[in-house]
Amino acid sequence: MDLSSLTEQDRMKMLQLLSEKQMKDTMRLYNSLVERCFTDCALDFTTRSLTSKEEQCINKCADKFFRHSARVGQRFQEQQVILMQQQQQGDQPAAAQQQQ
Amino acid sequence: MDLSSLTEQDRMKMLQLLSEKQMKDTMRLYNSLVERCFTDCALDFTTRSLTSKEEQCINKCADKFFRHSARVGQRFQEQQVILMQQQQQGDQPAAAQQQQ
Amino acid sequence: MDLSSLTEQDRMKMLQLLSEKQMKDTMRLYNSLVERCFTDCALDFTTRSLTSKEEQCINKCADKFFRHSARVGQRFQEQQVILMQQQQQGDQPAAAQQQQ
Amino acid sequence: HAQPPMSLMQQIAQQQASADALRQAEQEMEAMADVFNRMVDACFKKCIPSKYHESDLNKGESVCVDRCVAKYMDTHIKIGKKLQALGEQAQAIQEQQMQQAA
Amino acid sequence: HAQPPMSLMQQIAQQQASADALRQAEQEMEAMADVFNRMVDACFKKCIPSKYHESDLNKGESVCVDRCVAKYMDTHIKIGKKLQALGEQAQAIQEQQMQQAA
Amino acid sequence: HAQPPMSLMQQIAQQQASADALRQAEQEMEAMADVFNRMVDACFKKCIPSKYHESDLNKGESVCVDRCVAKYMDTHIKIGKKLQALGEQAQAIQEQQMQQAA
Repeated sequence: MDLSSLTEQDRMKMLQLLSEKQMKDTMRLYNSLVERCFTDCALDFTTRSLTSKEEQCINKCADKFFRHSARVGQRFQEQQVILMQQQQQGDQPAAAQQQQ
Repeated sequence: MDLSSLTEQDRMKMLQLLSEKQMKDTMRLYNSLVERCFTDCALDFTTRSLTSKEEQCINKCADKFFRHSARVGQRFQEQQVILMQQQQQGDQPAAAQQQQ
Repeated sequence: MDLSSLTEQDRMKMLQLLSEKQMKDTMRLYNSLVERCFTDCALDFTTRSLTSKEEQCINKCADKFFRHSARVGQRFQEQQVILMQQQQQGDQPAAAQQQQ
Repeated sequence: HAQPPMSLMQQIAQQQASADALRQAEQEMEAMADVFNRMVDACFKKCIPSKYHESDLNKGESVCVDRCVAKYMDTHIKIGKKLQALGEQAQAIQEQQMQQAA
Repeated sequence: HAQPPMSLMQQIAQQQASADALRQAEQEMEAMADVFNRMVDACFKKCIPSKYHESDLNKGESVCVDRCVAKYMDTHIKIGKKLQALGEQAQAIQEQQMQQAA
Repeated sequence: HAQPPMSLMQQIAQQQASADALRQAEQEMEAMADVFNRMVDACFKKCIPSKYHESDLNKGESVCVDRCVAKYMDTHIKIGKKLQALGEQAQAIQEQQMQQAA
């Protein structure tokens, strides 16, 4: 991202945009998490409220997803750093340095 | 939603936005309905036009989805009203009043 | 699309919008292709790099998807032309002229 | 450079019409792209086995794709007519209710 | 028609507040629509067999849909509380770190 | 406070460049988020069985997730190169056609 050409006003807008984007991402995460854990855990439609078994499943599903998502985020960032270093070293093939 | 701070002009914009949003939602519903009913009903690719059996299936699929969607909408609204009442009564746990 | 009422300035904006839309579509195609070919081809998680078998699968998957997408695009355009002609001929039922 | 009021109003109205046409064109583009993308996905699932033995579309796959697009468009049109009929029905009920209320 | 500077500032502030409220309302509308659309999809998958024997929702399907909506909302609330607790936890850690750094 | 025309042009050009950079940054953020979200989904499907026996990622799941991210990024890069080659090929054909037309 080259932001050097931004005016002061657009720099402010950028920050606002970022926070809106973050808000939206959180919403999306929230809604997709609900959909996923509901789909995997709510299996009994003979009752109107969640059974304790379903509730436990939902709790574990959400916890596991948070941890999964955080781990993917960490690995993703590490890979980004490696990729940037490779690009600075003059575009060597990405695969070569990633073995095992 | 707190819209009390809206200027007259933005109130107009809000209405336009709402109608655009509605338009977009209708488009999304339309397109997702086509995808769903096509996927579930179009099963024979030895012909180029829909067989009468496929066509019947698509009709029922669309009808059923409309009715399903309307029912979910009703229940959703009812739940929203209950949730708001609970919030006004000072944030009692949501689950407690929803049993069976 | 009726663009006759566009001002010169909005005509320019339209072109910019189109190019941004194209950019976005390319990104979406790219990302969805990666997701699809990864899901179908990466099956072995005992290694950290893609096996040669997985890599071959990914190459074929991407090629096949491009060709598929291009073919759907061609057929889609042809159908659009037929539909427009039918509309100009006074809204005859679409199915009638599409048999086999 | 003084602008008579009427001409200014016209100018504003013209700019508004232009902005509206721009937004509508934008929406139509998006709707069309959405139809296309869903069709590509649906027909890929219907016609292309996920084994990927070769890079080309083979004869069977190609024929399947052509028929799939035709059937998808047909489904699109059929459901579109259903939606339209439903919209008209809803409007008729609304008008009836407004007449009864008057 | 000369505007004193302070009033102009106020006017700008008011317009900004209005634009912010508009954006927020827009986001809330979208979030709500997203919840609804996902619920419709999830409950369709849970309750409606893809055979489509008839156009109506039959008794069993209708009861299933009602329970599905209730359970979905319950899940929504439960996970919402989890997210909130997590957010507060993250904030507490951040504040602790800032105190240690100071 | 009179602005000479050239300076005004420059100012407009600068604002345009800034708005363009803003839009581009916005698009890049969205593209990155899209990659990440799809990766999270794909690796969840590959590595996490939907039984949810415990809240933690167990050893096997953790190792799988690490490898999954590495393979996903690899796939991303490989297909990116393919797309780039295809784009260059399309451009070459276009240029060839324009030369023939001239």
